[in-house]
Amino acid sequence: MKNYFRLGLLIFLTPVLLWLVLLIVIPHIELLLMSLKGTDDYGNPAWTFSHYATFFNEKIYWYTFVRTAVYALATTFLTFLVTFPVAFYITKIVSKKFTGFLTILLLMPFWVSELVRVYGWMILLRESGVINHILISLGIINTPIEMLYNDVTMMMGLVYTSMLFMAVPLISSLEGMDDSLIEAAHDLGASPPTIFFKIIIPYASHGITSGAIVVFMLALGNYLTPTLMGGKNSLWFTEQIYNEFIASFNWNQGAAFGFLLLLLSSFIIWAGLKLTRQELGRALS
Amino acid sequence: MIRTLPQSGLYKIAFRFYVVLFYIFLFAPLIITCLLAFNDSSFPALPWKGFSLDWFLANGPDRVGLFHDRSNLSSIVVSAQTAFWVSLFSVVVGTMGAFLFEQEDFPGKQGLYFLALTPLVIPGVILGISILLTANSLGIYFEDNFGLDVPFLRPSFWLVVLGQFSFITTFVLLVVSARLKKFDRSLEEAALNLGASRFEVIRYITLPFLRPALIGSGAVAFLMSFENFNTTLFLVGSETTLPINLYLQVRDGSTPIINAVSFLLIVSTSTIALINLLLSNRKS
Amino acid sequence: MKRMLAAATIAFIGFAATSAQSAETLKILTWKGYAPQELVDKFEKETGMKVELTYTNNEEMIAKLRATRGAGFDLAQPSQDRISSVQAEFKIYQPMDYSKINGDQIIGSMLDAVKKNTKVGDDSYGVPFCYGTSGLIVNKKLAPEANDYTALLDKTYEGRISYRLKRPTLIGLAFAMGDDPFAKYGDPTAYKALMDSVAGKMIEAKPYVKNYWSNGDALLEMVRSGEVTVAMGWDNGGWKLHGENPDIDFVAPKSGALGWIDTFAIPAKAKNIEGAYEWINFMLKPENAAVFTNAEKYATASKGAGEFLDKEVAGNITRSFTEADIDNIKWYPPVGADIEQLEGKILDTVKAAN
Amino acid sequence: MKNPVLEIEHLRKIFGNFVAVDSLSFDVEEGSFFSILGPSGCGKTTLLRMIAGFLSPSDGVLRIRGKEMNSVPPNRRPVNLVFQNLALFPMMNVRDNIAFGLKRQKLDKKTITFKVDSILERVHLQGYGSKQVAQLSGGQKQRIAIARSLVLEPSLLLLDEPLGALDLKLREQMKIELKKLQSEVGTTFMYITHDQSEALVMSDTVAVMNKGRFEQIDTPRELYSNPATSFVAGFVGETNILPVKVISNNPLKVATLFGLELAGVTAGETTKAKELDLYIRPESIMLDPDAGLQDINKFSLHIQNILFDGSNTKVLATIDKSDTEITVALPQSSQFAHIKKGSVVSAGVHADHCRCYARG
Repeated sequence: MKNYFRLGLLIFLTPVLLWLVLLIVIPHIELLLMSLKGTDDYGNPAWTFSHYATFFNEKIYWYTFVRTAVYALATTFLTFLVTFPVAFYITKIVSKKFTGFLTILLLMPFWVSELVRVYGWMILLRESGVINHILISLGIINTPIEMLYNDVTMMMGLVYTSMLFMAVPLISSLEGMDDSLIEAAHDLGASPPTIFFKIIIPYASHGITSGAIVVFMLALGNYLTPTLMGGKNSLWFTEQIYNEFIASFNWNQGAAFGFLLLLLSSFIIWAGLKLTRQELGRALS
Repeated sequence: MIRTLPQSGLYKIAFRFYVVLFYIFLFAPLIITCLLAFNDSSFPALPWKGFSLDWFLANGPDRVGLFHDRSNLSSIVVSAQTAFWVSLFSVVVGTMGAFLFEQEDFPGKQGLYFLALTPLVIPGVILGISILLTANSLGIYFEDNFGLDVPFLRPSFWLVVLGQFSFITTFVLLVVSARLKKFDRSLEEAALNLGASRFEVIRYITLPFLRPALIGSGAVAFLMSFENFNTTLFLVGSETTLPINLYLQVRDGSTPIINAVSFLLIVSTSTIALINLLLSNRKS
Repeated sequence: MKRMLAAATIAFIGFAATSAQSAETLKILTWKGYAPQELVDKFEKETGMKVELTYTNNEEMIAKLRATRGAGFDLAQPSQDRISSVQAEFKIYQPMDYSKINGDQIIGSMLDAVKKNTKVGDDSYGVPFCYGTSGLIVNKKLAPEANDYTALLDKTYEGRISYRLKRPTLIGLAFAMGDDPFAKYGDPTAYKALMDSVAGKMIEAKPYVKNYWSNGDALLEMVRSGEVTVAMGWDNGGWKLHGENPDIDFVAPKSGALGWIDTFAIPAKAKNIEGAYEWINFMLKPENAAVFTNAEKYATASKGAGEFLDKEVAGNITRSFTEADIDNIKWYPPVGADIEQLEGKILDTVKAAN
Repeated sequence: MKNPVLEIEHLRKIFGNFVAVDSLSFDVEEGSFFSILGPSGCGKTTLLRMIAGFLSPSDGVLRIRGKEMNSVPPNRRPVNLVFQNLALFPMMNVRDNIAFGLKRQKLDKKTITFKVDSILERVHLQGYGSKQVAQLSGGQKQRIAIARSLVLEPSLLLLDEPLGALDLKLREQMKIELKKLQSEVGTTFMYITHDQSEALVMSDTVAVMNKGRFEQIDTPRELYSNPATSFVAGFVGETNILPVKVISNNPLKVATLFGLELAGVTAGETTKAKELDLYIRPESIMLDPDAGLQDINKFSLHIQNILFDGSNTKVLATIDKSDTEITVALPQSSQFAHIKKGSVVSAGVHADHCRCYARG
């Protein structure tokens, strides 16, 4: 009887362990080890913190690091601001007939690769792009304006790319909310802002957190959007890592950067969960 | 405030206006990308120079349409193969994980579950490089010590599959677990009680119950893999996947052939989405 | 039944997918444009091999081969100055067997130079394929005065400047400042001081830059559409645009165009080595090399290609280069890994600066 | 006892510190309708799951038809279980649900079809084979769940409060149907419930379970009229409980807290305690008793409230002038039609119906 069920456990446990140990745990240990490997003064292999020291000594690296973190947080917040009204509209305002249709419509663009979406924006925004063409032919402007390659555009691109991952948890948590809660609050004399801040936001907090985590991760780890839409100032930390690996052939330095990025993302998510008093397991499921 | 409560006219109009703007924002880049695939011009830009199918059909020498562009066509095939294997593996292992965490009990379960969720909060780039580094170290180790050259321990098709599998499995795990949570364990006991073996219980009771989740998560896994860029970037060998190939082209400068590829992607994925919608509507 | 059919279909797709690669293929890691479709078709018809191209640049080529430890590709095309130090450290190429190369079709002096520059130990690793220079691509109507790298820092062309945030820009600007960076390769400290001052200038002039281009066609499109009037780029790009719009042309900078030679090198674990040699010899055949040069405007290392060239292509050099300009070309010497790391950091600083 | 189907010896189940089933030993007779009655948490479901094989006992032996079952997995045991929530497979239609177990036995198609059809007929659901489970009513689901188990011809059919989810009317009806079905098919039923009326109505034998132990195993009649312990007396049927003091033994005479003296009998374990609990069933209290009756305790009742419920009507009344309230059954004959709130009625109860148990 006992063995009978232990066998089942073994069958389920083995592939899961293989997956997690071989593809998650060991690679990250290797990443850490790689970041600590270097050469001593005589050119022999040695353990060293020099790659981390480089990070802290060179202003430009931690500048990019902080910049990336701040922009990713800002992206998360902006994404929430942009998508919340839509999620609210879809679940609570528009007639129920259209809810499904609007939701599908909302999801559709995200079935298409991020690259195609960014490319679409590039066609629209570039100096010889569609928007400039239209503005000129309407006579609104005389000379084309470069709308691509700056931070604002890059942020917009990041928001655009990650909207879905905010919208879906928001919609599902608002959908689960009974309209009568709002009706009751209204009946008890609450003003719309009170209803919003005391009833709706707390109710949706679970969805907001899980959306925020995913969006933040996607923004922080994004490579395409900052590289293609960002301008001459917009060095993103992932690009920095890529450069270390590809352009400078310095895998050890790149590994150190990678590990720092991992620490950063873990820390911010941990702090976010602590602040909102949630758990990772619950927030993600 | 909501549909059952009285709303002021301005509130309604402002809200509707915002939502319309939002959807325009959402679709503008896609629509323009599709339209310009048919522009009879060598650049993906206005002005409109007339309708043309060149970017699909032309066969050189000035313009090479998508259907004659070997590099794009073969990268589509590579992406589809990658996505096929990734979704297959991740659905199998993710489902096993769901069973493990929902139905079994063992010491350290909480910790392992936490570990299984972490791929979601590891940036894809990091996942890619850490797997690359490990594969590289292992590869060198095997080579130096045994003179073995293990093909999948270097950037290659199978390393891409492994890299994508490593985090897509977590998505499958979550989707299947959510469905499995709703599963009434007494159905299993009933089947056991009626004489089914544990394997038969899974085969006839649990898996049929999970089927919508398996199909759904499989489809999502396929798309996630098909679209993945960040993790793949570091692991790709000589078989380039579509997103990487497109990236190289967009970075190198763009011809409307990218619009043509995008058009195909957009049309085929929305068709699948629509079919899916219709099917699920008919069922309910 | 239905289910079995579905399962069979899936299995078939999966297996068809993985086994379709069996025909003899030649996998080439190269630059965009280095293998025109016309020549690929011709080669495939002659040999029955299937050619697979992966487009890349110097840095990614090295990184990729390093990660695969020289496997996955049968042929690579790095620049000659980027071979020896990489080979010494990572051993990603195999020695070139020059007896299999038809040396008669290659310009002798160039072959010797490449052999010398790609030598590690007793072996050499490269065969020259084409050469060219980096300099300025200028819209002469809009920027008639631009004739040296310093134009890239000039406020006159505010918002109309583009260059690559890569080492050629640093080196070109260093020459324009009257220094000789190549002479300082051996002295990293002095080299760093020089490059720091170059970076300082670049950061100062950063507001005038429209963007940093990352690959050829994107730049050409911006120059073509008038979004950019002064850019640092390859000579062939300028000549291509000259064919479309006579106002645009390649300009050899006063302080010297930067000369590069791209080569063929065979990765350490190439599978189809015979195919790789066949491709090298095929591409350097005068009539084939001419097809390449006519299409892409790069100068070829093939000796007899001249007679097959279009007149207008042949005229490019004389239009852009005076005798003095040609003598003034600064050819890249082999570069060490330490220098590249140092440059990488400086380029990051420029990119991140406000 | 003729052939016991199920024999249990010293069966124990311990969860951590909690003893769920405490050294039970009993047999279940072939072909009988055996019920286990007890409050929730008494261990009856644990016992059932051990018999079905979903839990393994901490100690003791479990035999079915003489074969030890301790190491037999649930899918090999000749017992079938009707689940509390029925556990019909929603992904299959009625026929596939019933055929599920038969298919596991690798029977040929013809036999399966035949068996499924005949069991459907037996539960009066001919022609329902192709229906989806969701299309059935509560009672129909019930019957399908039982049919699904019965079709396997188990040695023992376990039923885990299967009527719990039904509404009152249907439950009454199903009780009778189940009883009939059992006597028709002759399979041994082991029925678990916390509802005494289900147990009493259907069973041949009822075991009353409390805190992991059986308090009494007996026929329903004996259980009701001769409860062996105060727990059984209190749990089975309705009863009035009065704390009393012993005045004299042999014959027993006791006094209530408000001073009424009553003649009674001791029941359950003998005790020397001076303070006992007196149990009187509502229907043993006679209103206006005949003066000629012997061994009658007499008192007066002050009617406080009438709880009309047809044949089951009761009154709430205080005894004599005290505050102690008791329930008295009120037969619906015209004889007592005059009784109203506030009336005072004389009443009596036979000494044999005043059962005194040690205070528990």
